This record gives sequence, C-alpha cells and structure tokens, in this order.
Amino acid sequence: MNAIIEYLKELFGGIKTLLTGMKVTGYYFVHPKEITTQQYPENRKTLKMFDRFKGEVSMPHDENNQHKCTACSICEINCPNGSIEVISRQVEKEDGKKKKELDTYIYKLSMCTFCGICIKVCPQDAIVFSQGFEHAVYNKEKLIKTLNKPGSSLKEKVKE
Amino acid sequence: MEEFITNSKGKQEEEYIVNMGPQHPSTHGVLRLKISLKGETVERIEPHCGYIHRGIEKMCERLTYQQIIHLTDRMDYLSAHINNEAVCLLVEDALQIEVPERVKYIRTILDELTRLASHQLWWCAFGMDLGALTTYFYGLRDREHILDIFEETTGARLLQSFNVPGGFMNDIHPNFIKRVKDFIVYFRKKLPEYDELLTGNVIMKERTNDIGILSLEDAISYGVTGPSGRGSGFACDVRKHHPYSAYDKVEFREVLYTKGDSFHRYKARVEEMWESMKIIEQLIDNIPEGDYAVKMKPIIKLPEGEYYQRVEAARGEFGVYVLSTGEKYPYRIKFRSPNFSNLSAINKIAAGFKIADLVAIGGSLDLVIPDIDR
Amino acid sequence: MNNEQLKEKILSLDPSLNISEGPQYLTLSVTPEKLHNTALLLKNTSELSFDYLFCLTGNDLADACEVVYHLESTKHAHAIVLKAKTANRENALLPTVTDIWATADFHEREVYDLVGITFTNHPDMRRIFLDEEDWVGYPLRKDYTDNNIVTR
Amino acid sequence: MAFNIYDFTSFNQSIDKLLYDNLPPFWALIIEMTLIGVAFLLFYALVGLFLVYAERKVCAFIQNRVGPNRVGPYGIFQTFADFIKLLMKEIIHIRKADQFLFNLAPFIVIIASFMAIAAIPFGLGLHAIDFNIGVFYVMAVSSLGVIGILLAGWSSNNKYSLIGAMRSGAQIVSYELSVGMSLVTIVILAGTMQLSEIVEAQRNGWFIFTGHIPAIIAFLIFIIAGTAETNRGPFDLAEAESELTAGFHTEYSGIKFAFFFLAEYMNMFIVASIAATVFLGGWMPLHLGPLLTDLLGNWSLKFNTGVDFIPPFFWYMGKTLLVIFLMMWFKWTFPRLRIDQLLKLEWKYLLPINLFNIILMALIVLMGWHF
Repeated sequence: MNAIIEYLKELFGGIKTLLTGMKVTGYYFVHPKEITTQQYPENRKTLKMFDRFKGEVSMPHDENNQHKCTACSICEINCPNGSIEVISRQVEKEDGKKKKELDTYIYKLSMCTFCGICIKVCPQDAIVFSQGFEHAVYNKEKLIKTLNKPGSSLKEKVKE
Repeated sequence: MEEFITNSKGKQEEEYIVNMGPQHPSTHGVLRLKISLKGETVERIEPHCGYIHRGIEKMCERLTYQQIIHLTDRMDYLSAHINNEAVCLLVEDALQIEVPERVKYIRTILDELTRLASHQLWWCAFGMDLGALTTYFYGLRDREHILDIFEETTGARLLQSFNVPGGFMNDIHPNFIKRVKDFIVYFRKKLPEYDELLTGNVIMKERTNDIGILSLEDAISYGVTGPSGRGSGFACDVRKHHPYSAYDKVEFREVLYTKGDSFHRYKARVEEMWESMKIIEQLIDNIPEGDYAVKMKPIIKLPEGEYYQRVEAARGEFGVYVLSTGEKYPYRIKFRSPNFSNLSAINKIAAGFKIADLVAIGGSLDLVIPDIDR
Repeated sequence: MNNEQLKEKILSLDPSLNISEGPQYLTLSVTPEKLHNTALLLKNTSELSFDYLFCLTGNDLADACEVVYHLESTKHAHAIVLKAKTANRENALLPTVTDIWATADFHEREVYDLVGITFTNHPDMRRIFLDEEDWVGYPLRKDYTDNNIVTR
Repeated sequence: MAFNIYDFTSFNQSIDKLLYDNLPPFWALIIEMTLIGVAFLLFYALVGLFLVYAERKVCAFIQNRVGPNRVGPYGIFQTFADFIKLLMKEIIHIRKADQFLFNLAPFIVIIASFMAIAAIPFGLGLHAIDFNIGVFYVMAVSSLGVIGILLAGWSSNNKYSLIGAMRSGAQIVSYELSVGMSLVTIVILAGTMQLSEIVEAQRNGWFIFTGHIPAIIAFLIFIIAGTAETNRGPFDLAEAESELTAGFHTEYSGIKFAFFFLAEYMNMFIVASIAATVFLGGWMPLHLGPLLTDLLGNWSLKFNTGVDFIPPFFWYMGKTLLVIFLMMWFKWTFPRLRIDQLLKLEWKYLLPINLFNIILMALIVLMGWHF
C-alpha cells in the first residue's frame, strides 16, 4: 500500500511541478505587455545611447573647424593594439620658431578594442568616444578613419 | 577513428567515437570533446582545447600594466570586470597603493553585478542544454538590466575595461545607484520565476540529480573552484577566505552544497545570485564620498619580484601571477583561469553517464571556452 | 599556520630544504630530483596537508626553466610556493606531480606546450593548445620568434 | 439539426455523379483521385506553413518576445519566405552516404503523414476515406514515419544521426503502445472504430465529458504519448539539438530538410486531429448534454441551436489548434527527458495507468455509468 501511495505522490508531485512551470510560461503568453524587445531599425530615431557608450574614437571640432589635438602622440604610444597613428608636420610660425602640428590623425577602427586608454591619457582631452555603433561597412578600408577634418587647425587657447 | 579496444572476452571492438565540437551547440564555444561511447553511455572524454588560443600571456609580455587590463576582459568575457580587478589589485598591492574606500565599494558592487549577469547567462544556457529553450530568453531579459547599468557607467556592456590601477576610468554615473536599486527590486521578483520554471521541474530534477558526481576530494585535487566546486562542498570562495576590495565589510554566506552532482552545482549558482543581491544591497547605500581613482604615475613599473593575486571570478578562482624584473612590462604573466581547471575534471565527472548527461554536466560546470584557451 | 610556523614545521621535516620569504608567500625551492618527494611531503603531512594546487606556472628564465607551484591547504588555510628549476633550458625535464594533484595534468600540459618543459611520468604529455604535429617552438620562451608577432 | 446545412455529402455526391455520368468509370476515378489529392496537397501545405508560423509566434510570446514581424503584417508571410529559401538552398550530397536511402527517407516520412491525414473527418461529408477501422488505420500509418527517420539516421553516415535515429526507434516502439491503448479506451466507449461514427456518437456530448474520469486520463495520456510520437519537445530526443546537433536530419539540407520539417508539423497536426476527433467530438459542435438540458431548460436548447450555425470545419480546426497549442506550450516550457527516463515514463507510468484505465472504462461502459 505504501508503495502505491509513494507512486501516486511521485506522480502527482511531478505533475504539479510541471504545471508550475506552465503557469510561468502561460503568464507571459497572455501578457504581451511584458515584451521588452526593441525594434531596432525602426526605433533608430528615438534610440539614444548612453553618454559614455564607447562607440568609436572621435575628435570633436568646434564651429571654426578647430580641434584640440597637439599631435603629442601619447595616445599612439598608449594604444595596446596600434590602432592610432598620429602624423605630424613641422610648421614655421610667424616668429620663426618651428612647431609640431597635427597633419592626419589615423584611427583604425578595425583594430580598436575600446579599452579607452587613449582618451584617458590625452592631456588636452582632444579625443572622445562618440556614440555611433553602426560600424558595419562593406570594405575594410573604410574602417581606417581620419579623425581630423580637412583644413582643421589647433584651437587657440590650448596653444601654450 | 580506427581505435580498437579489447573487451573482456578478448574480442576486439571498435570504439564509437563522437567528436562533440568544435562546432556544437552545447559546448558553448569552440571546445572539442572527443567522446568514446558505448551505446549512449560515455566511456571516456578527452577534451581538445586551443581552438581559440590567442596567446594572451605572450601578448602581455609586450604590454604595460594598464594595457594588460583590456586583454583580461577577453578571457572570461562574462566576468570581465572581475578579471580587470585582479590585475589592478595586483599592481596596487605591489606598489603598496591604498585605493580610496569609494573605489573598493564600487568595485565590489560591480563585481557582484558581473557575477549576477554571468550566472543569469549560465542559467539561460543551462536550461537550453537541457532542452528548455524558454529559459534563455527570460535570463537574457533580466541580464539586459545589468548590462544597461554597465553601459551607463562604464561605456561598454560586456568588455568594460573600467578598472585602472588605482581606481576607475571614470566616476560612477549619477544614475548608477538608482538603477542598481531598481534592478535589485526587479530581480528579487523575477528570480523566484527561475525556480518555478526550472529548479522545481521534475524533468530537470531527474536530469540532474545524482548525475555527474564530483567528490570533495576530487574537487580539491582537480582544483574545481567556484560554484562548481562549492557544489561539492569545497570551501573555495576567495571572497570569504582572502577578502579583497570591500568583501571584508559585508555579510554574506558562502554557498556550500555537499553532493557535488549537477543539481547541487545548479543550486549553488542560483543561491549565489541571492547572495550577490544581498551584498549589493549592503553596499549600495553606503558608497563613501571621495575620489574615484588615485593618481598614478603614467608609467607603472613593478618592483622586481613575484606577485600573485587571487580573486573570485564568476566561475571560480581567478589568479594572476606576475614575475617582474622591474621593467614596465611584466617578464612573465600567468593567468590562472578557473575554467581550465574545471574542464580538466570533466572526464572524472562525466565518464559512465549518458551522452545527454554530459551535456547537463557541461552546462552545470559553466565553461567559458576563451577562458580555457586564453 | 602563519609563515613562521610553516617554515619551522617544514624545516623540521626536511632540514635540507631551501626556504625564503617572499612578500606574500613562503617560497620553497627544490631541485628537480627532490621535487616529487617534497610535493608528497607537503601534501601528506597532516599538519601541512597542501591539498589544493591553485596555480602552476612555467617560467623561462635566462639560464633555465622554472616551474612555480602555488599550493594551499584547504584544511589549515595556509599557502606556500614551491619552485623547481630545471638543469638547463635545452632539455628541460621535471617530474610530474599529476599523481599528487590531479589538476596538474592539464597545467603541466600547458607548460609543456608553451614553455617547453617536459614532465616525466606524465600520463599524457602532449601539447594542449597548439597543434601537436606542426607547431615549432615554445611560444612563451623568450627566444621564440614568429613572423606573425605584431610589434607596435 | 442545423449543422446539416453544412453537409458536404450531397455536394460530393453531385460531383461524383457528374464525373461518372460523363466519363468512363476509370477516368472518372482517376480525376476524382487527382482532385482529392490536389485538395489535400494544398491543405497540407497551407496547414504546414500556418503551423510553422503559429509555432514561431506562440513560442515568441511564451518567451517574452515579438516573433516574426518583418515579412508581411505581423510576419504572416515569414514561413513562405522561409519555404522559398529552403527551396533555393543547395542540396548537399554526402559522400559515403547511402544515396538511395538518403534520398528516400524524407519521402517515407512525408508519405506516412500524408496517408494518415486521409482518414480524418474534417466535417460532415468532408472525408477522403471512411474506413470502418479508421482508428486502427491512423495508428498503423502514422507510425510508419519512424522507418523514414531510421533510414535517414542510418544512411546519413553521421554518428549523431545514427544515435538520433536509434533513440527515435526506441521511443516510437514504446509510445505506440500508449497511443493505441488510450484510443482503445475510447473505442470501448464508442463501440466502433469508424471515425465518422465516433464523431457521430459524440452528438450529445464529447467523449471527454461523457466518459469523464477514464476519458480524461486517456486524453492526457494520448497527448503525452502523441507528443512523444511526433518527436516534439520535451520528447525531442531524436533531434535533441543541444546533444545531437539535429539528430537524424543533421545532414539534410534544402528541400529535403523541409520535408522533415513539414512532416514534423503535420504529424503534430494529425495527432491533434485524432485527439480532437476521438476525445473532443471532431467537427461536432459543443452541445450541452441531456443532464444540463434538464438543468437549464430552454436556454440550453437555444445554445445548442446557436452553436450549430458555426461550420463544423471551424469546430474541428478550433479543437485541433487548441490541442496543438497545448503541445506547443509543453515544448516551450519543459526540459528534454533523457532516453532512459523517456522509457521509464512510458513503462512505469503511462502503460500501467493506461491498462488500469481500460479496465475502468470497460467497467463504466458495462455498468452504464457514463453520461
């Protein structure tokens, strides 16, 4: 007799646990409001990434097309993957002194691991992370970016 | 494939060898398990790793200590923050820098959030290994909340690289505390659902109870740590036994189970989620004011000597061994990854069980393959 | 047991051992010949009972190879570092400790693979990560060169 | 009865008459068969496509997500898109596979399910063939599919496939018993094996109500065993994607895989159909039995006439979909069983309960304790 009770207990206990599980899934089936899926390409307009999101390295330019980079190459030295290349040129000033100036700031997105060291070490805060995350391109060459805009120059006040 | 074994009657039998992986849904990555089968029963398992070996230790020999941190993310990507912290703690200890209390508190909170996120993902994947596909989406849904917290404060969802020697890259986001609190309230409601859906389920119990038993002695001998080891009763929680950061200031229980089967490994992890929430609750209101980082020299050189730092990653004990010659690069760095040791025990655990059990055992060990291969 | 007592205890068991104090752990340096016996001693002496090998590292030093064993006792919660230097680099040989701590199985294979120290009596001395058949050299050796190494 | 307005018998007979009057009997028969075949093929394809879509939506909602919503409104054309994709995919030829059997296997699976569907009454007069041993026929035919699965597993020359196929064999051999026994329980109550008569016998109350306790038990067992027979979760050991990647159809691609896929859903449909027919009254509307009629009087008569205006086909489909939903709910909730547990469930629980249940049903029928 005990064996039969044991058997039935096992049976109904098992069925009960199964029903508990079905209750959970059933709840979500009848509560479509719980769905949290984001409809990505549609919500592009309203989608806002967090301020600190590490999308890609970028160099902010002000309205006069001026940036803050002094071409000191600290970011290049600190980058663990060699994804930054700072090319500088020597310019002669009015007073005859030679001065190093940024020529091209090459950023290889394909090699970047988003560790954020370059931005942390930059003494001028010339580079920041921008929030763009749609990096997919058809050509790998497009991932090599020049961060300073053509014709841009160094912002006055950070010069010495 | 042409391997023969001789059975008791002296007759030669062909072994039925199945390669599970490198592409297989339940190895969670590029691990290859060479399994000798007899019917459905697993006779012997031979793990073949190295499919995602990147030579991180070699790469680190050419990187400064700040730069090493971002590579530690990429070993156990599910406990990225904890791995970062290990290197930072090692450097701080070696240079005898006392980091601000604020940093310690926040590190501990982020550690536990990482652990929670990792265990949530494990729970998803474990359910899937057993064939309950719905668990995956529930777990990921809840994990999303933690990832949002990470994203807001650290700027990345998975590979944060938020720690630097001496503190953090940045201070926590103003919303951080509120978000964490909201999450705890939310997750305290959702976690019982996990139990209802999977833990209590009779099929799940049948599938895991008394399956893949790892005795305490074997757990210690194989160095199976983390919840997998604690499921066997191995008191190996580094947070408890060698406290770092703010773990000495919080009350929490080291979750210990005794049987060492898949179910107890499972329970240990689920319990740990509760404990993690407890730890976060104790700290979140008391984050002291202060700096988020100590000013460090731009070039860090560790004094000559050997250093070792242990932390409790989500899957077990994570260790960093550094042999320094006083240069800015480490002469030799070794990462003791928990999964590597946990994997080594798989033959011991799973031999003699069915092939379906092997999947359950693999799930309960919660292996992360890049952490094995490094 | 703290480091002082540990040192005394170990020296009382085998006075010939060479113990130095590091910043974190006691360091016990042994020759390859004595490694296995010392390991057994550390594991089986009940006051020591170092039953948990939590890290096994192979180092390539300039003149020799070295294996560092980080040991802990789960019973007494004390830890020690055991070190063994091979006689030379070219033919680096050490006895295995797999029979004492099972976790050494994989770790020693890793060391063999990357540092090139062969462990005698190991049940399965094969490369673990790299290709057994066509990989030349041991990557973690200091003189290892590879055209694919990217220099920044 | 009002549902007689939806009687297809006269319609069918008029077509039959038309054909036989104008054509020689042989050609009339051929054309008749072709018409029915085409109708069933269309129905088969549509139901298959719909079920795939339904499963994806149901599992999406259960899993707290949206599901397909890109192709067409609410993604209803998603399965069409998938089907076109499968048609266009390359059929990979496996070296060292037994080509003949490898190609044959999907057809066996699909033909077995196709044959079973012929005997199911979709409505009054909507019946391809009305065997007097309908229940027996459906059982016999629907279990032929396992031969295809075994062949697929063996001929693929893949170890996972072979394990999957062997599991499937063991599974079907044991669960066939439960399916049969639970149907026998109802056959005892109905006193016939002809499906149309079984439906007819449920005019005043479905068997699940009139047969009460043993019928409900038999229904539950049938659902469980039926799920197992169709290799669906939690009994999807033959596929077991986390263990055996995809089990017996690991090596299949393109349209051949689509056959397996379709057959799985059709088998589910057939099992649900039989459950609906045998337990839930088939196309018979929900009528309040004499007991309730006494209780409610006039109202129940009005109710009975009212529901009769819903076409029988909708009743049938509604019930079938309900059972299918139940099976989907199972699949997306439970973990998979292990092979030995699967057999344990059958031999330790379902079979003894079933045997006991048959005796109970026989007793009830003998004593007239049913409604």
